[in-house]
Amino acid sequence: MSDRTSDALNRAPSDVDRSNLDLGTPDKTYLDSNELIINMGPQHPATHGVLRVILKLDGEKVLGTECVIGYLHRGVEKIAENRTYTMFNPYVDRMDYCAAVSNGLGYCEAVEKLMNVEAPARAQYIRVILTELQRIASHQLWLGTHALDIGAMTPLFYTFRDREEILKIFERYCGARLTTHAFRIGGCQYETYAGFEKDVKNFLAFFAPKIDEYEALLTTNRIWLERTKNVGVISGADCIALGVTGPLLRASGVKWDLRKAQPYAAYSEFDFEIPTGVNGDTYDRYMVRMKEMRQSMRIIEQAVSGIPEGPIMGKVPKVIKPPVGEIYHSIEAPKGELGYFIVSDGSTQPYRLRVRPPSFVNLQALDLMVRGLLVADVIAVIGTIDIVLGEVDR
Amino acid sequence: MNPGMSAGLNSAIDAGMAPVGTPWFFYVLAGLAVASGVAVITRRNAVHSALALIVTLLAVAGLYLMLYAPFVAGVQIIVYAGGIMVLFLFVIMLVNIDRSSKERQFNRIWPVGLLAACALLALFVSAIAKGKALFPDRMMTLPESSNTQQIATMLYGEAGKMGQYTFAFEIASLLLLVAILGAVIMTKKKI
Amino acid sequence: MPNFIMSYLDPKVTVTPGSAGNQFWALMYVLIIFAGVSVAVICMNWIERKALAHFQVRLGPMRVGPHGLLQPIADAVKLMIKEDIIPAEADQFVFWIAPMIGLLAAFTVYTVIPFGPSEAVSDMNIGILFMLGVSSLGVLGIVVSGWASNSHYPLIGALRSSAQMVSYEVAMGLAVVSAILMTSLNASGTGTLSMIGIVQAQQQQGVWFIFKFFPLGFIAFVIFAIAMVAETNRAPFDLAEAESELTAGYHTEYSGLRWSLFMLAEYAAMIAVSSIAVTLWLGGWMRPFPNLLHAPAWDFIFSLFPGLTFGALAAITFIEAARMPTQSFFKIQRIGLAVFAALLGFIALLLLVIAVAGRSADMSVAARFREGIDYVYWFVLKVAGFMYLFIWYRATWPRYRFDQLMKIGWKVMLPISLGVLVVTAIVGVIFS
Amino acid sequence: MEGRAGTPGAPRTENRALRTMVPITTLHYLVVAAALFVLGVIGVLTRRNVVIVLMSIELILNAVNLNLVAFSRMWGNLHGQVFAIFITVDAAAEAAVGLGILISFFRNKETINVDEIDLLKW
Repeated sequence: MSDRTSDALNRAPSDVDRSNLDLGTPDKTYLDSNELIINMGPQHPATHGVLRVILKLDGEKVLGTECVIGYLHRGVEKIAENRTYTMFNPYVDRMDYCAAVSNGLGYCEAVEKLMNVEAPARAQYIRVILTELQRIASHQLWLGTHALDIGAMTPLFYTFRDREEILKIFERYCGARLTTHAFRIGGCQYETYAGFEKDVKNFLAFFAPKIDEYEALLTTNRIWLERTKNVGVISGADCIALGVTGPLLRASGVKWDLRKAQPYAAYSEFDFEIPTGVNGDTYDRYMVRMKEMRQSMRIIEQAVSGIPEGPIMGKVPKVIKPPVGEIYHSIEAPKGELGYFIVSDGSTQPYRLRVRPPSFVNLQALDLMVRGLLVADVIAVIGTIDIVLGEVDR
Repeated sequence: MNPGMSAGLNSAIDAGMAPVGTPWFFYVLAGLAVASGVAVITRRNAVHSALALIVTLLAVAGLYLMLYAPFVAGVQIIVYAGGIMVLFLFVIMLVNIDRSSKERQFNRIWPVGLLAACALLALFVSAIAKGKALFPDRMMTLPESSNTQQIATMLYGEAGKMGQYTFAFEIASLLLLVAILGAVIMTKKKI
Repeated sequence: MPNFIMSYLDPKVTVTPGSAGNQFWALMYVLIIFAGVSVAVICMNWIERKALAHFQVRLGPMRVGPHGLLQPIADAVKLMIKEDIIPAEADQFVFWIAPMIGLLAAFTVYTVIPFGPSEAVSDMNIGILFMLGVSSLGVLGIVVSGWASNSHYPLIGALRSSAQMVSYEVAMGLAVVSAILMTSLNASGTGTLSMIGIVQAQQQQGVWFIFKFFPLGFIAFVIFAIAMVAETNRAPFDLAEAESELTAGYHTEYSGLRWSLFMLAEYAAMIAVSSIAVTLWLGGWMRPFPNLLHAPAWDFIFSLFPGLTFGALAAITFIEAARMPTQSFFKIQRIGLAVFAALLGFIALLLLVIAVAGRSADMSVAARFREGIDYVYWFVLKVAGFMYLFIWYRATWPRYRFDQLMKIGWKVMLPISLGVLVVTAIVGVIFS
Repeated sequence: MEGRAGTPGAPRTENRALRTMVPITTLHYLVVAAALFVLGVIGVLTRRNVVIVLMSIELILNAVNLNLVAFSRMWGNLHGQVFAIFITVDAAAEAAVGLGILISFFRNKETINVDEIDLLKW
């Protein structure tokens, strides 16, 4: 409790000192200030993990927020400095555990760029297919938990049932569902299993009507509109100023997607659009992510039908010793721009490895978006920023 | 008393009032009302006295039913117990003044207050004792089933003719409007 | 048999036990209704979990008894065994009395609800007024429970849900007034507050009030339907126990049997409020098209419905019993389900026999019995429809924010219900 | 214990128990109303907590209501009951305004004791 209100409360009123009350002016501070500072988290059902938000409230309205993070800090970047490049690969999956495949892709491509090695075409196609599948899975997880926070229980079960299909494909391909460690520096470790293309095609056919189910349930739902329209509005300029990327940026009208702006892997060979929103509120972010899922399905379709033959591993020495130098390479992860800055001193272990996680940067926008809203909206906004604490704290 | 089944019964009971149900209902309700009335003014904690007041209100509503006034009993339950008491409990909780229950509850001059109240009670008792003869013992019949309709005709009049209390009823609604505005203006921080 | 038992049984008496001054049968009706509502709450508990599950592509309770049929009983026993924690320096007495007030308010409404022209505990001539009054007492239970738990969040949760209930009570009251207005559009020009009177008015006017002056009755009904969902803190308005905001609202600190009292009160209030909606707008115990198709043949056909419904239920249960896996450990469950199916089949048979026996026009006991069953059946069928709506809302709707909820309560529902009231009055004067 | 109402017209000889108990007359209700009134007055005069004072005033108004309805029953017309409804309306208005004053006062002075309210202007 702020000191002023707390000591006023526990002093017995009969001996309220009247000194500051010269009879003329009533003590204004009592009249309008009943600011309340409450703590949301770190164990709060709606903060997607161990985020602690300190809210300064005036009654129900939020005056300001302050995010306290670090509860999940494991020092991944320091560990990287005494691991060889290949040994560090699995660590990358543990950062954004909802989109492990994208993390792996980002890391492998950064190291390949450092060693200016090119993954073969077939490996690049496999990488695109798996990354886009991971994007759909991550958006599904976002939709389920976001809708649950706002009160709609049913989408959670629909999205998790469909996400199961994607995880089955991952499991058949690389043995793991969540922390997949699917890629290696220079290409892919495993050749695609026998029914890979058929499974992916079956998934596309299975998922097309399902996404219409989500839309039918929420897009025209009166209460969903009421809870998301004009909530947590952020303008394009503010996004750019704060470095916000991904669906948040695109929902505010800025058409910036690394898959088109700085094409990596085989993205330049597929045609797909970049959905953007107009007024950057929670509803636009919801629509942008739903459209992104549809675009990902288009990419997967083109990639699966056009997958070339050939080796899946480039010419990479057994022991990876990239030349001295530094590199910054970023990809479009489901939450935004995921960047790797690697400084190599020629040894087998990176001198410094810095990760630019999208959730960490996007979380800065929380305070700007939430100011003036109500407590119930803070939960909706945290849901729409789609943060994963593993990536925020590293 | 069931007017439907035996309308003639009323005339059979000449002396005294035939209250609804048996007479001991009256003693139970009256005792309950007075007991919880005492609890209202003696409890230290504001919420306890609010609950006691609710019990009093419901007991008095029961007495109204015995006095063939079902509509007034219904209004009492809705307006008093359902409305005003919720208001009281809201204020007690919003302003969380239970902290003040630790101080002295009665002001220093409570004996004087008590004395004045006893004088008043003596006055009442003497008035009732002397005036016992004034009250006629015959009770006119009051059909319970059409009570609401009759009150309605008195309030709103019927078939074009203005009722006796229609004008007063409009002023009462005006009074409520003034009260609402007053309460809102006083409690809102920033108008 | 002593006089006061038999005096009410002969068919000539067509008045509810309360107004017939027959305390014994009034007590009997109270017990029947209390048992009926408790069974309904148990079934509602099971149906809600299963229906919600099937909405959400999952199976719901399957483990306790065949298809989870014993799950409500298991819950009840669990809640009884669970430790009943009272928070430190909470106000013992007030903490104990709060669920009682809620339960009292939820159940006293049933004395007024008419399951049939004479199947109600008592026919008060201020029926609706009594109902509105007692349902407003339910708010007190919630406010006091929030305060007694002596901790921050339940207090805010209690204040919020009581503010919500108080504001939607206003809209509900006005919607009820427009329905009562319709009862007065008969020759004598005076309506009635008594619930049985209202249904009889619908019978005389030959139209359910939901269809009277078509858009008006329907709008008033919709307002009541929305207000009643808000009144019982359910589905889109269940802000008090919004997990994502205030842990569990006013009953956070309650546990064990005391908490189950709150749940019982909530379900009882749901059933009570929907039966009031049925009485006021959907013609209470009247079977569909009573005036249109009132030939004895139609009566007979409609009187077969109870038997057929129970027969269908028995058939479904029997098929499920047959389809259950045949391993040894499922044997008990199969037998249990088969016995349950047999029980339902027996009830169906009994109802059919009564329907057939009661066909004779004279006022024999069977005919009176059949009429009673028909009234209760149609009433309960309509209330069950509302119950399913409650579950459907819970599965599909997200939750309103508190200020939106209050905005709708005061700025949308109140003006519309006032408007409907005025227009109904004008139309009523013009037409009658 | 039903008996009485169910036997139309027959002289009530067999309910011996009821005959001895004095039938309830208006005086009984006046006594109860007087008791409630006095309790309300005691509450107003002796309690320091403003909310309890307001509740005592509600008690007083209830006592008045009871009297009115009792007289309405005695004279057999409904004027008393209509007036009781007017008093209930007034009680609601008075409670709303009273509590409004209490809240705005509590927000200024953090106290709701009747003795502390001794400034004409806060």
